[in-house]
Amino acid sequence: MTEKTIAHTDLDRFLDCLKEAGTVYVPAKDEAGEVRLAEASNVESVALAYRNFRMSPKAFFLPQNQTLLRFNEGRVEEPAPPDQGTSFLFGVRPCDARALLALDEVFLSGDDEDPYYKRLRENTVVIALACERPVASCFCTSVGGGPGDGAGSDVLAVALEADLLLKAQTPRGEQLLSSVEDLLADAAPEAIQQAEELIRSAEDQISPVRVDNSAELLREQYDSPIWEEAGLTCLGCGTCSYLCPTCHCFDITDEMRGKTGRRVRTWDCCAYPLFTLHASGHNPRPSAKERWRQRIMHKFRYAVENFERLFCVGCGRCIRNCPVNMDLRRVLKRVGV
Amino acid sequence: MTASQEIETRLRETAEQLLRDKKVDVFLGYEKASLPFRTTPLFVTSPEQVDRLAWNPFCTINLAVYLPRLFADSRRGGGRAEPPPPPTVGIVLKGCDLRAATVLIQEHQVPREKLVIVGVACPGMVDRRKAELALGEHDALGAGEDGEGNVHAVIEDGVEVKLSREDVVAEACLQCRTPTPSMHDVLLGSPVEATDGDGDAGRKQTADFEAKAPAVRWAQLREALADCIRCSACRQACPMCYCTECVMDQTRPRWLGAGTDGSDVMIYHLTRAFHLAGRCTECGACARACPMGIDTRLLVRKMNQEVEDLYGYRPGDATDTTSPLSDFSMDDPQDFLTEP
Amino acid sequence: MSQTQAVQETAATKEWEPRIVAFLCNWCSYAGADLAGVSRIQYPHNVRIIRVPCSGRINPLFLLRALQNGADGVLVSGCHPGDCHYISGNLVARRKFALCKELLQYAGIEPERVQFTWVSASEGGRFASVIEKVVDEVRQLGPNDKLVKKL
Amino acid sequence: MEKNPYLPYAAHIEEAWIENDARDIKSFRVVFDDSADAGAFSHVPGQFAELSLPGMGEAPFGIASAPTETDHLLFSVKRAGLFTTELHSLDPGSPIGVRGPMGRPFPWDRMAGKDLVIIGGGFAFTTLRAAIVEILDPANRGDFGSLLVVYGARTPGELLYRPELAEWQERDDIDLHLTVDQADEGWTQNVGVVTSLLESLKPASQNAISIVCGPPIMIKFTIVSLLNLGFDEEDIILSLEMRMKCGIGMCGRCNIGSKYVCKDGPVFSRGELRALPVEY
Repeated sequence: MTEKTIAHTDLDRFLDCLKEAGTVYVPAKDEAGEVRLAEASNVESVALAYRNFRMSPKAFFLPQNQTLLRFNEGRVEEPAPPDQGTSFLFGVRPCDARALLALDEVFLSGDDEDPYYKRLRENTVVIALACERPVASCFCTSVGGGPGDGAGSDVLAVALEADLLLKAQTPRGEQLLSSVEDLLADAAPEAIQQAEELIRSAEDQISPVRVDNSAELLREQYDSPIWEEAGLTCLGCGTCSYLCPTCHCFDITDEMRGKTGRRVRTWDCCAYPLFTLHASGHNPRPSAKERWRQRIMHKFRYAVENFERLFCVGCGRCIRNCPVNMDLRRVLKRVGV
Repeated sequence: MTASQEIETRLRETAEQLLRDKKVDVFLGYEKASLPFRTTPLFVTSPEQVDRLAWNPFCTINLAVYLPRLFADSRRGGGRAEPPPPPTVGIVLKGCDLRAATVLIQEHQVPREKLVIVGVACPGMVDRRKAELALGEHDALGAGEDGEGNVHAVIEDGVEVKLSREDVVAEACLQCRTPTPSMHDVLLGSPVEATDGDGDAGRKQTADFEAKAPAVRWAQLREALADCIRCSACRQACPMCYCTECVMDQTRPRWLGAGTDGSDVMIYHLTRAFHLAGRCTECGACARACPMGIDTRLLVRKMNQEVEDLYGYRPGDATDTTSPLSDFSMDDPQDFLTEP
Repeated sequence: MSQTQAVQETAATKEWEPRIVAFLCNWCSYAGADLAGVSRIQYPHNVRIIRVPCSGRINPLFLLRALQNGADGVLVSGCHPGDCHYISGNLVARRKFALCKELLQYAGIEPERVQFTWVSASEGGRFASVIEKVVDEVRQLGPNDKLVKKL
Repeated sequence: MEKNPYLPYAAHIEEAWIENDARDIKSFRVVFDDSADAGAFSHVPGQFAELSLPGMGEAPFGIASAPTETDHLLFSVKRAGLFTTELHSLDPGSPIGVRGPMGRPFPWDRMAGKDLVIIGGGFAFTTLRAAIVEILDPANRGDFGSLLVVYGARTPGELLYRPELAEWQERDDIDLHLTVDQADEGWTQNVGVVTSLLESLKPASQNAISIVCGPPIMIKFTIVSLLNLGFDEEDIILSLEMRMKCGIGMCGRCNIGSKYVCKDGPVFSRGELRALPVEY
């Protein structure tokens, strides 16, 4: 399908059309001045120029608390599916959209499908917004993505001066665009060119790290002293994982009162000592060294071995938010990647 | 040469000497980080590496957090093998960091005689979030300091933006009561006067919150904690949270739900505040570590003030006192008790 | 009829009744409660007693957990100062309790939700009146809607 | 609609009994409430299942019964943590959830036509029992060569399935050797570690496959013995244990390198494991 444009002045009408089909989330400034995805009906003005959200939108697909089962007087039941219809996420950055492809590998590609993830994924339409101004922690171009990458999204939007350029990435995206056909015009060649320039200029601002041969190099570097050093510095908090758009490890716990309760899935993190602790007291990853190595190996080697895909989209949240300012790019460089 | 550069030079000399003379096995300081306004911890083990040590307005991290784990192995008991001997550790500590180390020594987590404390009189460190916010729509590509201690950020096209130090200094530093470390083996920098020696700013914050109606306090607290993702950065960044297994993580029994239910989050933060009562040295590491920008000090601050008022004790003053919560007096106040 | 059914029935057919969890030390307050019973002193039935070795055994987390699990109020009672079976357990506890009370109040939780007192083994009457007071105060507050976790 | 992989089959404990003198290992006969579920649950020895108790969570256990025992599942469980303590306290009739079967079983295709050497230690004999019962089934016995079983425990009272072991020792289609670290009165069989017994038995490694389950230290030394006896690394089959939650390769905690013990294991050959990091 060809590129379309919609005038900025028609954005509200576009969002109104989406609202008729479901719940719409748009980037908006909160009271503290942070731009985050908020339900459009509560938002006065949609933000289009913003650094990426503090939290990745993965919680829309993998909620931090997901009831897997309900226990009711001895009966074990599946929770009733939420009656929410379709959600539209407008303004997801390309790195975060790309991360969905990694989550798809985990939750949809194996012998078992995760029904909760699947339902949310199927009922959520992602409209990505190309990045015009990356920040110093961004390295999406090094891990297969880019500021204008449409992978993982249904529609890719590029904010031009007067218009939004829209390009469908999936059949679902095409369907969406044809449903609002009245608001769209075929993109003029100048608009397409302007978008390309914008994306190229964004790409130029990103300093690359080479990771294309990471799996191979990390295989050789399993015993590198760098893991020991990183383990010494790492505090063992879960900030990097919890903010990471591809980190998906979880815990399952029961919460019960009397005979009523639930089995709930919550986010978990390989940096925590209890993550792998056996009932016997044995721990296969006993110190921060092994745990830190696991995190890097998982993203840059094991995922490649299993899915031929890096489980890192270069969003840089782990770098920006580490309480002790560790930078995985430094580690990758040290490993020789 | 700026004051910071002078300190940096002396710091490197000191570390080099200590390592060369084998007075320390490891020297713990700061290194320039990959992003502006930041440093990252550096564990130096050979004199050749000391040039990586940095001292600048961005040495915000409280390095005392690493002390318990550096000595954990040597304090391990119960195993078949003899625990290894404790290392000797050289460490850079600012006024607030030193107070944290003092509590760790008092609580027998760290042996004083194994520490070589390089104290640095601290004029207040930069909160990178404040600095980023001050730049508004611009992003810093680099950052430095001028002779007056103000921060210079380099933004797009090499343009320099001056940020006044007091505008970007961390919240905890504005309330600092002891910028100059009292206990040290080496002291670098000229002593700095406390801006808030009596802790009035913190008192005022508490009083302002307390002046609100209970329902409003509750609602504000819920709202403030609504973003909490239970990543535990506040706990891990805190030098005082050195338990090998936190009660909040225990699974046998499981005290607390693992997710972000409002009740679980509230109990996490209430319990954290309680565990830090009379132990928190108010360095602000928890708040700076929080990726969600939550004021994790709101409750802890109140607890510390309460301990000071009730039992006349401030944590981090001395290594040879008894913590007030391990102690009692026959005539402790008990007007809170229910009488029929 | 199962206990759960009974509870549901109560909830459905009767007015809301406060549920109080009382942590009583083994040596004084539990014996005090026992004496109240043996002496046939009437006091409200809303209290569920958990016996602990000493008020010094109380971790504030116990109190928060009780509230999280649906208690409308919590009472902690130990020996009077000087009477502790372990000499000073209650005295160390007293400092914890003072801070705990202050913290919850600061957070905006009604101070009547969590109460502390001393009851000796001979004070059956005092135990009954403390319970009466606590139940009455919590009844006035209504159900605990702050810390309770909805499952 | 596809079955929700987190939803356990409804089952109940039909019978439970204590297996050992220390009284911390119990066996449970578990029967599905719905016979259709029993039909749908078709496992192969070497696989495991997650048992589920509302409020207590789930825990993975090797399936100790063979598919030939069609009317029930057998689990033998050591009391260690919260879940297993609760499980031990349950009376017959108690409901229990079963999720599975999970994981990769023993390599039955490769075992066909081979002489089999099965080596077990302590309470890790569960899936080995399933394998032995499967092999001894008259319909299957002809598919395999000789069957040598070496099973050791700390004391005679710690051997699992003792009545069955005695029965097997009477048969001539299985060569079962038992050994204990410490004999008690009345013990007339071997005393000593499994490896010494194995080395004295000297099973031939040609056209043979061995399966080893036991505590880590036993596995470590048994591998050395088997290699000395000439077994190829690919013909030494091991079964691993790991902390697990989901059991379907998603929750991320049971991985060893790129392999997940829950779905790529728990059965690995020694050769496969050598290619992985030593994180187990």
